[in-house]
Amino acid sequence: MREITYLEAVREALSQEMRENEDVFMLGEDIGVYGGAFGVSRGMLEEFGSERIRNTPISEAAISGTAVGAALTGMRPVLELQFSDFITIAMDNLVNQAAKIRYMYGGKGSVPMVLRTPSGSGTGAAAQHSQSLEAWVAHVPGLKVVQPSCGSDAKGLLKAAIDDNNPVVFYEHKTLYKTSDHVPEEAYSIPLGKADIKREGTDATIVATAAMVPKALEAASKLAEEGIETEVVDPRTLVPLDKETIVESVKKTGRLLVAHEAVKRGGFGGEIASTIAESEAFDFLDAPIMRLGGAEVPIPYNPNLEKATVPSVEDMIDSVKQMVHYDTWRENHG
Amino acid sequence: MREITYLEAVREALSQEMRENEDVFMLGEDIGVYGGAFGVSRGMLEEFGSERIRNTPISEAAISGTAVGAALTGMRPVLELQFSDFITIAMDNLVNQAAKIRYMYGGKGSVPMVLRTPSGSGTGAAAQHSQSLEAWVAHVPGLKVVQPSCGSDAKGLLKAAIDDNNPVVFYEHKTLYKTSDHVPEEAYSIPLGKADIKREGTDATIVATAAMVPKALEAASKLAEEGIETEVVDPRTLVPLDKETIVESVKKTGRLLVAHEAVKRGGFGGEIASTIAESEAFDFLDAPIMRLGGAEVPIPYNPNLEKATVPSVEDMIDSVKQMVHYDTWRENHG
Amino acid sequence: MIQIPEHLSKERLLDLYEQMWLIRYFDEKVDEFFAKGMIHGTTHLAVGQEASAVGSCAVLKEEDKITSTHRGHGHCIAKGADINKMMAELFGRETGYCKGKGGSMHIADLDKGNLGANGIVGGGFAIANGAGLTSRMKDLGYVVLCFFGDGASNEGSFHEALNLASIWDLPVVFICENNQYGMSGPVKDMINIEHIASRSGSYGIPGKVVDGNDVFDVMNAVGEAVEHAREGNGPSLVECKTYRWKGHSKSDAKKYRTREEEKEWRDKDPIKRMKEAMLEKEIVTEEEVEEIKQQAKRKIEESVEFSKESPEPDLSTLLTDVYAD
Amino acid sequence: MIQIPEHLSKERLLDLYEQMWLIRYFDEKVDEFFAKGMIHGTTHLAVGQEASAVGSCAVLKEEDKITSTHRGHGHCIAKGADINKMMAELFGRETGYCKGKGGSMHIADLDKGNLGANGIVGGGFAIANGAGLTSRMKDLGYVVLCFFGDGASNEGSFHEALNLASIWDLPVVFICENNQYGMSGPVKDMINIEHIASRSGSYGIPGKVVDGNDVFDVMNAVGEAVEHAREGNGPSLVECKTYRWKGHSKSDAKKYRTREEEKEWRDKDPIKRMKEAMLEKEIVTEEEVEEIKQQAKRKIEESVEFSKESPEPDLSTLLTDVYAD
Ligand SMILES: Cc1ncc(C[n+]2csc(CCOP(=O)(O)OP(=O)(O)O)c2C)c(N)n1
Ligand SMILES: Cc1ncc(C[n+]2csc(CCOP(=O)(O)OP(=O)(O)O)c2C)c(N)n1
Ligand SMILES: [Mg+2]
Ligand SMILES: [Mg+2]
Repeated sequence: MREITYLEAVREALSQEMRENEDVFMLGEDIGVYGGAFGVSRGMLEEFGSERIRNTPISEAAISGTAVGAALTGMRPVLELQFSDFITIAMDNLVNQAAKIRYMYGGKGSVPMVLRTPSGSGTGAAAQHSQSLEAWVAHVPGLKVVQPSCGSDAKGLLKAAIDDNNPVVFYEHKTLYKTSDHVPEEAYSIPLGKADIKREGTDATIVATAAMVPKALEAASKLAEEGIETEVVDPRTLVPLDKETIVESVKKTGRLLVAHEAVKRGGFGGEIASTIAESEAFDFLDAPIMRLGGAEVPIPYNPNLEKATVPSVEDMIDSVKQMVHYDTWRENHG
Repeated sequence: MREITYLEAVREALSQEMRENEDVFMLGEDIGVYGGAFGVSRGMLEEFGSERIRNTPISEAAISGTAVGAALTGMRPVLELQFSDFITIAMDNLVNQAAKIRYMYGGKGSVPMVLRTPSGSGTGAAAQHSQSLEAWVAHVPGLKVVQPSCGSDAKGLLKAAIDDNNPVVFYEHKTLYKTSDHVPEEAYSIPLGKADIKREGTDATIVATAAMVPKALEAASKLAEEGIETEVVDPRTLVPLDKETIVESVKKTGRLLVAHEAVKRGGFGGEIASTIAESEAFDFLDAPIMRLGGAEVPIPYNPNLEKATVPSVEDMIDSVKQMVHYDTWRENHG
Repeated sequence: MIQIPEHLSKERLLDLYEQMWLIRYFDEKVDEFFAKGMIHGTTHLAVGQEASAVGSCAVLKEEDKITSTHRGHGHCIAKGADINKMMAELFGRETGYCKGKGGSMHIADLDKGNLGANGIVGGGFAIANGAGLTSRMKDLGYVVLCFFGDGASNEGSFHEALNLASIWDLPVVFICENNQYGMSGPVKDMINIEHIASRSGSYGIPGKVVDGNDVFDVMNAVGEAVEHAREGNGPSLVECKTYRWKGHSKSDAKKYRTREEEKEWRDKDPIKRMKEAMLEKEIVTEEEVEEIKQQAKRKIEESVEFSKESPEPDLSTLLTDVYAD
Repeated sequence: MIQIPEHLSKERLLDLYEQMWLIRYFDEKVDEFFAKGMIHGTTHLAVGQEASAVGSCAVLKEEDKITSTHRGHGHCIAKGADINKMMAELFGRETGYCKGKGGSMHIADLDKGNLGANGIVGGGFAIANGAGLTSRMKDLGYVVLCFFGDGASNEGSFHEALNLASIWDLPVVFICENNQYGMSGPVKDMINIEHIASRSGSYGIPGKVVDGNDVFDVMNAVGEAVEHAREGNGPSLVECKTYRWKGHSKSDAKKYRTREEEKEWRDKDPIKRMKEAMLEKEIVTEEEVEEIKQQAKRKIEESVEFSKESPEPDLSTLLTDVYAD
């Protein structure tokens, strides 16, 4: 099967949906002739025209609210925010309007919109352009939250997100845009709420999201060299969360490491760890659940500092080893 | 000692600080002659005048940013947002500006501002006026987060918040405003980052925040009637979090229930539960850590439905009993 | 004396007149129940502001849409809502518009084109744009009225939405109900220009000031703006100068304004003015208008009966309606 | 031909002229390093826009303040920054303004009254208000210049802040550097009126359009606005029409504009125009201006040396500076 980049996969999903469904359109800053800040929509203006690839003013409150209103009245808008950090300005429309309308209205109306936005650090864009704020939206009933870790997932999940009748926040990780994998050409859908086991293993489970998935896979192969078989589970969507797959994995391995790039304090890792600890998997745990997350700092500019804010492959290896050798470790440290 | 209400305690702290320190001033919608949406600043315009009790237009983005700019240049603004749900509109100034300025500027400048805002459900104000969104801000490095559960704490914590050189989000729970307790008349400070053990116990620990604290105390006294001694710990501040006090409590009791009103999914309870699970307290646990949080719904209007979204005293009692009888419980359910 | 447009039939006039009374009685009833503690939460009453809601919606077709505000009962009634379902919603009953989940600030009537009240000041601006965009993209020909207050015009969402509507020529009419105050903030302290309508100048769109207590003046101005929009010429801004008679919400000592000012505005009662104009022109008799008034009153009372008899929502509904299938 | 104000001494003129060259060379150097991959992240260059920064800051006193934007190197230099520390920051070095933690979009120089660049479009409006409020409340007498782009004028923060500044009479001058485009969005498609300065009408404050490539025109207009503010008369809006020569940020094919348009604007080079005016009036000689230019170039080159020699920040600094004591 052909390989294309994550960025191309996103564009392909968008284009196929737009060909398929007249109600789907895109709006966002510089998505027209510029092709979007990261180039995702490059060429789409030419194919779909300026009515469906709507270049907007720099007005995140207006464009997010316009998406809500359009969705409520029968369209399927796909909104691009140039950096996920700017969700701060769209927050009211997302949280107080989009997420709540159906419930507030007693089950009438729906808001089938997708907010696509690049997140994460690693490009030197510093504190206001590098955050991973998915925990905020995952905390809000009424929203769904997607974080694809590879192009083939991104393509199928984006179709599912656009076809979904609820507001979906779709995070594209900046550093993944250029990664490639095998992506089927035809349109396909990956259901929201279905985790993927990216690698099977028996000794420990790493639940990793977005850019942490390739790192977890690297950690797993290094650990395998030392005879430790790590299972890597990618939830793919935080909401809905595929608890079952994670529980089953932990029941098998007895050890759980949760790794995300977002700041550890208050990150969604706490939710995953606690959910599993509250589940039937608790009795299968051979070591405490561990979490890796971003350092408790705004993302710094200097590349070395920037890199140090995010969990590394080595951090993952160390954590897994610590869990695997928990009893010995406890004797030495306890 | 005299008893005053939580609301009066907040007002007293504000007034005392404003008398003490010329740089402290308040801004917000309708805080002048109206006295604020909940009446906190009633009478303060008369004492301090309209330059220091600044009534603003309905412009949450402007007033939050103005607070940031004033703080950065030497004032100590105290901003009131009428409902904590409107933080959605102030989010950019809080998160992308206030929280990050010092770090982005390499340790220069500081933003000593307090954002006071009423949160929580229980007043029939429905979906857009009843949320508990403290998990969002607790996830953001650079912010501090306070949630007082009684007037005497509110007074001391507010002084500490205003004296702090960092941006502090100070949540006042609407349903606590009318509660009373013994509040010293003179000004005093309760350090941010110091939990309070509201009741001692040996069999289980409940970590409860804001309006969950009185409920936890009620649950504890009912449990005591059945011979179960519950320790109730109120962290008072989520950031900084007094991990030590919680760890010590759990080491003593062996059981931990975390209860907050905020939606359980992605709430700060996951952070607290995971932090304790990762700590030395893990080995002392006699039962899995449990969490109680708000239902995964926007807050409904109908009073019965509204009530049902929030953990109840009975829920707490049930959870503690389940933990205390974990082994038996597991046999029956497992 | 206010001017009655020629083209309005007696029947239509009485219909509008009844709407005004329905709004007034509805909100006075709600006021009473709040005072008695019979409904909980909070509410914002439009007593005194009936003409801007009725006059604006009077020029709409059934398929046209509106976005409303926290002070939304009037808009809702004027757009043809079922009064029983409205009242039942305030009582938090299962038969209410939102099955008791929304309350006063979240009543919507999508079938009638009411896209909903909104508890967020300024929350409706961009939603109205979105609905207008749908109309344009699907060529549905409908127009959207976006109601908002003087206070809301200081929200950033106002600015962003009017700019966007202008450059995209969206069929949206922005209707400012300038009742002189936000919650307590006097518009004259909060805005440094005389007319909010002048803000249209920032977006290159028409702006017009009307006597918001003259239902026909409102109809004329909004009617023109709606035609302008329907013909594809884009948005307009219409400012209706009016006044709320009651406090901002259920608890308000109204310290920010004088009793004289209140009286001046009460003298400009939009219902009385409409009645007098109709009587003066001898279109209707005293008896006819009195009958309409009584009929409105009865409808409100019936809605109260309906609400009281309606069941509370079952607790099992708590978790439903969060996500659409 | 542009007009040189009488009151400016030769020394002052040459100082301003040097600032213009410093900005141009600084940003051209940065451009080069980005192209070579020697600095990471992103950057926004002000080449072609030097006059609005220099002309605006030229009328300030030392204690006056500015808020800047993502395209902030020019403002920073014009407000008296240390070039070495600026360049070192772009290199991410410990000696940089932010110890390498901020980068291009977050350089601030609080000692010199530069309250900081800002990566959030429209992020500076309200911060400027806050600084202006401090000036008023503490009676410090300083004025704040708030720089922003044409694109930023469509953010809600623009509207809210200008309204607030107006009703509170804050000593803030809002300076729009209208370089005709946001990232790619042409101002003529994004705003339905000719001059952004006209938006002042929504707030009852003065609004003025100037030739942003004429450093003296900028000085005159901003000078007036600053005096207006300093005398307690509140804010103004000044729009400088200008153009950025480079792409929006490091990667930009500039497909949204024509090469002819670019050339037209290059012909209005603000540096060349200033030079020609000074030569014409025989205030300076060709040699003198050439010497200033070379001097600016040398300073930039020195800053590069300084930066290259500066150490990277220690990893131990990662966790410091989050909270103030
Ligand atoms: C974003 C937001 N800010 C503040 C409030 C609180 N609030 C509710 S109504 C109101 C006053 C609104 O004034 P205006 O827009 O003039 O409408 P009016 O109430 O006069 O009809 C305020 C401040 C809110 N609901 N939403
Ligand atoms: C809130 C926000 N939205 C979008 C962006 C992305 N962005 C950075 S600069 C820019 C264009 C800004 O245009 P303008 O205000 O005219 O300034 P210019 O770049 O032309 O100097 C955009 C869209 C941002 N940084 N912040
Ligand atoms: Mg009003
Ligand atoms: Mg621009």
